[in-house]
Amino acid sequence: CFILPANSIAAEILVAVASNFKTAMTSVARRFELNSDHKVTLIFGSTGKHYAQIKNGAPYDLFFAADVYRPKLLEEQSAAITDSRFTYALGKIVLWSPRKNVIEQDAKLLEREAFRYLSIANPKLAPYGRAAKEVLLNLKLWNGLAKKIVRGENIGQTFQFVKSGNAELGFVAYSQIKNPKQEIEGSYWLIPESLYTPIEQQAVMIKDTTAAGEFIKFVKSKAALKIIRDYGYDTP
Amino acid sequence: MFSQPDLIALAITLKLAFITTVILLLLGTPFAWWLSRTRWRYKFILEAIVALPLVLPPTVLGFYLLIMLGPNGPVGGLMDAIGGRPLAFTFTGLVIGSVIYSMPFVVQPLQNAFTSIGQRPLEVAATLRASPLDRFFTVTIPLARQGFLTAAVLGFAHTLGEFGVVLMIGGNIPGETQVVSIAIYDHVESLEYVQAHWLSGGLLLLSFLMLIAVYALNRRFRPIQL
Amino acid sequence: MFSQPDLIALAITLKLAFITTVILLLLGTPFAWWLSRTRWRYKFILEAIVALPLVLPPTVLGFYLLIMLGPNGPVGGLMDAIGGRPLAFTFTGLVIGSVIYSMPFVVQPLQNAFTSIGQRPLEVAATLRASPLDRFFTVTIPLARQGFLTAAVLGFAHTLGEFGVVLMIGGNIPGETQVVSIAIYDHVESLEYVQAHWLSGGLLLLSFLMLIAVYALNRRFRPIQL
Amino acid sequence: MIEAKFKIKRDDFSLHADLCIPAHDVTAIFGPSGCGKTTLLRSIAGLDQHRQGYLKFRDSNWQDSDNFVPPHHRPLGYVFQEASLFAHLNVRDNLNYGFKRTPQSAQTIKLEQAVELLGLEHLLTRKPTNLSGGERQRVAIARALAVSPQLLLMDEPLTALDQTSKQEILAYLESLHNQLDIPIIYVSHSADEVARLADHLVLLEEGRVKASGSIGEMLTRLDLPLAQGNDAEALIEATVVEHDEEYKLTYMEFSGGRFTVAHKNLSIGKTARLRVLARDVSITLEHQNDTSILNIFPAIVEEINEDGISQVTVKLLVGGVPMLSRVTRKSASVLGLKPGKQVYAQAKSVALLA
Amino acid sequence: MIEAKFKIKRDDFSLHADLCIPAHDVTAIFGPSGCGKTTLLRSIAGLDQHRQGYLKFRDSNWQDSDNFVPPHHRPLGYVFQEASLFAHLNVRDNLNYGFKRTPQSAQTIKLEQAVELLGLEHLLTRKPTNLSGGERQRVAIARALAVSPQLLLMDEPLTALDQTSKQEILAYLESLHNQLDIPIIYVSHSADEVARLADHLVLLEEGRVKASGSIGEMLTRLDLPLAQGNDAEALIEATVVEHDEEYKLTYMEFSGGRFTVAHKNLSIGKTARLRVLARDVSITLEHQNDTSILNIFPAIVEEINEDGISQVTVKLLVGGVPMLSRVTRKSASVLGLKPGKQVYAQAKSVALLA
Ligand SMILES: Nc1ncnc2c1ncn2[C@@H]1O[C@H](COP(=O)(O)OP(=O)(O)OP(=O)(O)O)[C@@H](O)[C@H]1O
Ligand SMILES: Nc1ncnc2c1ncn2[C@@H]1O[C@H](COP(=O)(O)OP(=O)(O)OP(=O)(O)O)[C@@H](O)[C@H]1O
Ligand SMILES: [Mg+2]
Ligand SMILES: [Mg+2]
Repeated sequence: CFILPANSIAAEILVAVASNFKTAMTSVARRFELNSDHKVTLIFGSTGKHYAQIKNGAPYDLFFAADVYRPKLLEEQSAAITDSRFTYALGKIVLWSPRKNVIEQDAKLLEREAFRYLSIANPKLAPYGRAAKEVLLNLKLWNGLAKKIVRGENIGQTFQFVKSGNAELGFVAYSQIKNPKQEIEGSYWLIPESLYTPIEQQAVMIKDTTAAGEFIKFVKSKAALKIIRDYGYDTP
Repeated sequence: MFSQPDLIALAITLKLAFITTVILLLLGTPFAWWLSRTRWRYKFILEAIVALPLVLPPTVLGFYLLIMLGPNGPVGGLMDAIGGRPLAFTFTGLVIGSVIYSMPFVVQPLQNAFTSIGQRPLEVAATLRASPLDRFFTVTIPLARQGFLTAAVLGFAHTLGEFGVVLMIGGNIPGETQVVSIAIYDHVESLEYVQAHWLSGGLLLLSFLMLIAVYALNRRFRPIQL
Repeated sequence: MFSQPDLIALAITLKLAFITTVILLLLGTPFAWWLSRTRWRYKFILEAIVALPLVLPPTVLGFYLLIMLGPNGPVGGLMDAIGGRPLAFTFTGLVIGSVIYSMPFVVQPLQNAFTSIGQRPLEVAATLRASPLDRFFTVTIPLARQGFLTAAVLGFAHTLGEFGVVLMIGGNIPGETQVVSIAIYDHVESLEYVQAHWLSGGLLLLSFLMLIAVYALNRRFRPIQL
Repeated sequence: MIEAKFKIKRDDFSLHADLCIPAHDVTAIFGPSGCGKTTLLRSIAGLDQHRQGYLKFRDSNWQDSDNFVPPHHRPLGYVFQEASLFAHLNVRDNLNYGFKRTPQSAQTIKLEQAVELLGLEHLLTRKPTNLSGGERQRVAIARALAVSPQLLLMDEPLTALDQTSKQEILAYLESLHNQLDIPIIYVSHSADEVARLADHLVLLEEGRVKASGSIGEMLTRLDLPLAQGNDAEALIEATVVEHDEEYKLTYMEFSGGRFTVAHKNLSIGKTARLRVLARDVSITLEHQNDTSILNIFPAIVEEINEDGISQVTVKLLVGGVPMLSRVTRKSASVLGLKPGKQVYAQAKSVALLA
Repeated sequence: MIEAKFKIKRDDFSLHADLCIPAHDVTAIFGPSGCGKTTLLRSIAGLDQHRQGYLKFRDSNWQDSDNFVPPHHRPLGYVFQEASLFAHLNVRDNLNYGFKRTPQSAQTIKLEQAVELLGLEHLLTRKPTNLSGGERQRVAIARALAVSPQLLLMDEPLTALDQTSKQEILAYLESLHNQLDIPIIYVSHSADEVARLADHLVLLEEGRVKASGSIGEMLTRLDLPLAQGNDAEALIEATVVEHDEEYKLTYMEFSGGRFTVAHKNLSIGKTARLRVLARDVSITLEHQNDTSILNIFPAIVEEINEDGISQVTVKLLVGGVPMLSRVTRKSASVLGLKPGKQVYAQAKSVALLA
């Protein structure tokens, strides 16, 4: 490092990030580090676990959750910096199969029930699961498909069920199949946003440090938002 | 206190642990016996392999099992070929996963117990007209009782708490593959701490009572001194 | 092939497994010895308690440990009071968690091995001037070799693959508490399957080689026949 | 006949046994520690399998190059050198283990009788760890008998027992042998036991059969170690001719004369074995009177073996039957003993083995 | 003195031992199987701790109500009834185990010598499982000796050995005892071994001391089982007076006369023990000549015990020294034996125990 900006000394920040946002965040952080002397250490995990850890003294500076609920809870419990909460990405779900020409651009396939298993994330734990459930409820398929639904604990596992072929199709995150460097594998239906409430992913500041503040500023920047969108998210 | 799904999960868990333990003992016993008696030069390779499933994180092991069991994996392909139902997301699949994962806890204590019996009691039994199988049941097993107890307790308890593998290949289907460990995990993840505490406490208490019963029963037969 | 963080995680893992195994053997040996010799009526209660950590899913166990070790928990509070650093999210915390979780795999094989030695060799050693401690090191330990091997292998391997507890109380901090099992898990979760395969394969190969070495070494000392 | 050929190689020991022993006799295996007695017994029982061997028991082939009857199909009973009781079973269950596995039709030995004669009644519910050494050994004997074996292998079965028990058990074994025609192969270091029980004797030395033959012959062969040393003895077959009820004596005749022995309840005309220890036999030139010695026979010196520095063993022929006498070299010289000389043999004590 | 008082209760056995035995002697413990011999030895070694007891060895208190010296601080050597070798160590390391733990200053017994005399040189690198029964037993003896004990406890240590080895080992033990003044407490069922080795004898029966005393006295007490039966014997102390180099004989005198025995290399004037078996002693009314029997003494009948149906045990006094003779009831009657009668005792064979 040659010249340090007058207002900041090189620091390390620990950022807890929801697992589903791993690739995007890795890219964002790497870009941030290029333009700064700060070092960003990313800690991936489930949002529920991160919440419990933060409540019990985990040394994280920032928390990028998979939903709104947990950051809000932390804020209410004064475990996070008040008013630091913001939405950093909006998740989109797709109905996906790794095989080509399986998924049509409507719900017919689901209605025909021509599959053994449909994989979704656990609606109770994962916002993507909640969204998938909403979609099925709106399509009036939830009860009919109850016996065919297998649930991953998180969206990553849901994806693996489908990817390994054990479930023929599943509701996964658009970000999981979309990668700026690769073409999308198999066939998918990007679920219309009318069928579910958007999956708002929020971040909150746990410790108010200069470096953390700079990182948040960067995440809100155009460059970062572009990266996030490249990985299949909407941005606010 | 306990919700209906929690109770169902508990029942499935007990069933899973019980069946897994039985299968583990059935498979592990002959294997451990063989390991304890063979003079094969390279048996140490097998001994090493037995311990390997332990080394991978359960979820990762589950991940590989999932791939294996899937239609493109070797096991799944086989099942397909013989017209069977795929195993992922079924109770049978859970049993297979648990068996693989808990195998070392059963094989190793049994192997030790068998080794420490030595040849003599079996030789005596042979001169008393007992066939090899007869000897095994009437001499080896009783003399290896402590080893069986350890094997069964470790196997059972480990399956109760088993989580990663089950999570991966079970699909968390209530009434079929949702076990209590996942239920507790779900409660913790979704911040339903009270339910998590109750369920954990219940599971601990139940296990504790079962273990107490097993060990107290074992105590009634005095340990065999040499 | 292997990224820098992966290699660091591997190093941490080996360090953790090694330290944990050593501590487990140090703590487990006297405890198992005591269990194998005591005539205390209620020892079966302790035997049951030893197996209990197994029953809870690791993440849940980790969750409770987290609460205990956290600044609001009893242990954390204590550490605070005596001016120590809190243990959660530190390597020391990981060691504590792993030790608790893997304890049964060490205590039970050792207890069995100690029991099956019997009194006689120790009595003989006593008449040959060996003090109790001397007897323990020169008679009990060598005769229980097989039990120590099993205990060490199960303890070590289980710590390598341990995941839930470590994830919970370690906080997955690279370079400090990110172990290889979590690294693999992360790769799988973020669909970096190639890295996951490499890391899993590497871990398996490394473990396999270590186990092979251990068992082959063990083979050189012929098993003790009775 | 029991025919056995075994070749067994170990690091610093090899057994080359080539044996042919009568199938209805008690055969004693005799030899120094480490000479291969246990190894031989184990091979006969089929416990050491992968070995070059040939074994035929009466009409059944138990082992040859392409046939191996596993131990549990050989109708034998084995008393191991160490008691080796099942640690997980109490005494009763130890005894019952083999008993239960013997078809009722093959049960020739009564378990209750064995238990009684071996004095085990009060031990039946004990665990083996709570037994004394001798008690364990007796349980092991009863357990081997409980399978009603057609061949009994016993590896030093009476070492931990006192004289009285030993005598009782030997008598019991003898009666079993006689009544049920069970051959016994008996390893022992005790000349007493061997003389008492054995008809046939096999002498092992460093894994080889040094000599094998009927006990009478073997005991008086001056070239074998048995006839040397202080325990040399002769066994003489004699016939019961009369009982003296007043003094409780029994008179027995053999070709060399008439023995007077302690009374035994044997019917007239029956033959039995008398044991005459060499050191109990003195030699006189004249027939002596007024002596407490009752057994005095004219004899001819056959051979003199100068096996000790101060003592010699004299082989006498009494009516053609060999008898040994161990006297000091001085006496031999004073009395002018030499082969062919006519003397009187005085047997101080004679044991009737029946 | 070794004073021992133990009260031990088990389900169906109790030991009430109250003993006082000379601290420089070899004491034999004699008694039927299950009478508590092993239990007594274990208590002396301190292996069964929580028991009511009192134990004093020479000047040191090993156990009383508030003091318990743990086994590893008692300077004793223990040969267990079963060899109990360390399975994880080869023979050499078994032997060295205690040896290494004995301070050099306390080493009175040479390990190499023990190894040689017990014939263990070629076994040193073997594991115990690869030894024969007798080999194991010899290793156990050597191992106990290797700690140079001040008290040696031996529980039937020679049962698995052949006569020759037995004699050699007994001679070795005797020399150790004599040279190093090591008291030995020796459990055995063998009258031979006891007579050979023991100075003092303790008779146990069902956990109680039935009698205890010097061996000479105990052996000839007609009220004890030892003087009954076929193994009755007397031990007589006599002094070497002359050697006959030509016939290799040694002459030994005692108050009753002069014994002729096989030559032993003992200096003139030394006393040693002679063993005279009751069944080897015949009685005559006249002094006889022309007999191979050299040891003939005038004697007085002291007591007659009609302990057998056909035989009686006669206690003779030869110059005031007791000697036993076992003759048939018929002979006793024909010769008119009764207390006070003058007779001649002919000892057919006499063993010099030295
Ligand atoms: N651990 C035990 N528990 C209960 N009773 C025992 C135990 N060990 C021995 N006994 C009993 O105590 C009595 C004495 O045993 P001990 O071993 O002292 O006999 P022993 O005189 O050495 O006999 P042996 O000559 O057969 O070895 C026996 O009746 C035996 O059955
Ligand atoms: N498992 C073994 N491995 C190698 N050598 C052995 C083994 N068992 C015995 N030996 C050796 O083989 C020889 C014969 O042993 P065996 O047990 O047959 O002797 P034994 O005649 O029964 O002696 P003892 O009277 O002492 O019991 C001995 O020299 C012994 O050291
Ligand atoms: Mg033997
Ligand atoms: Mg005993």
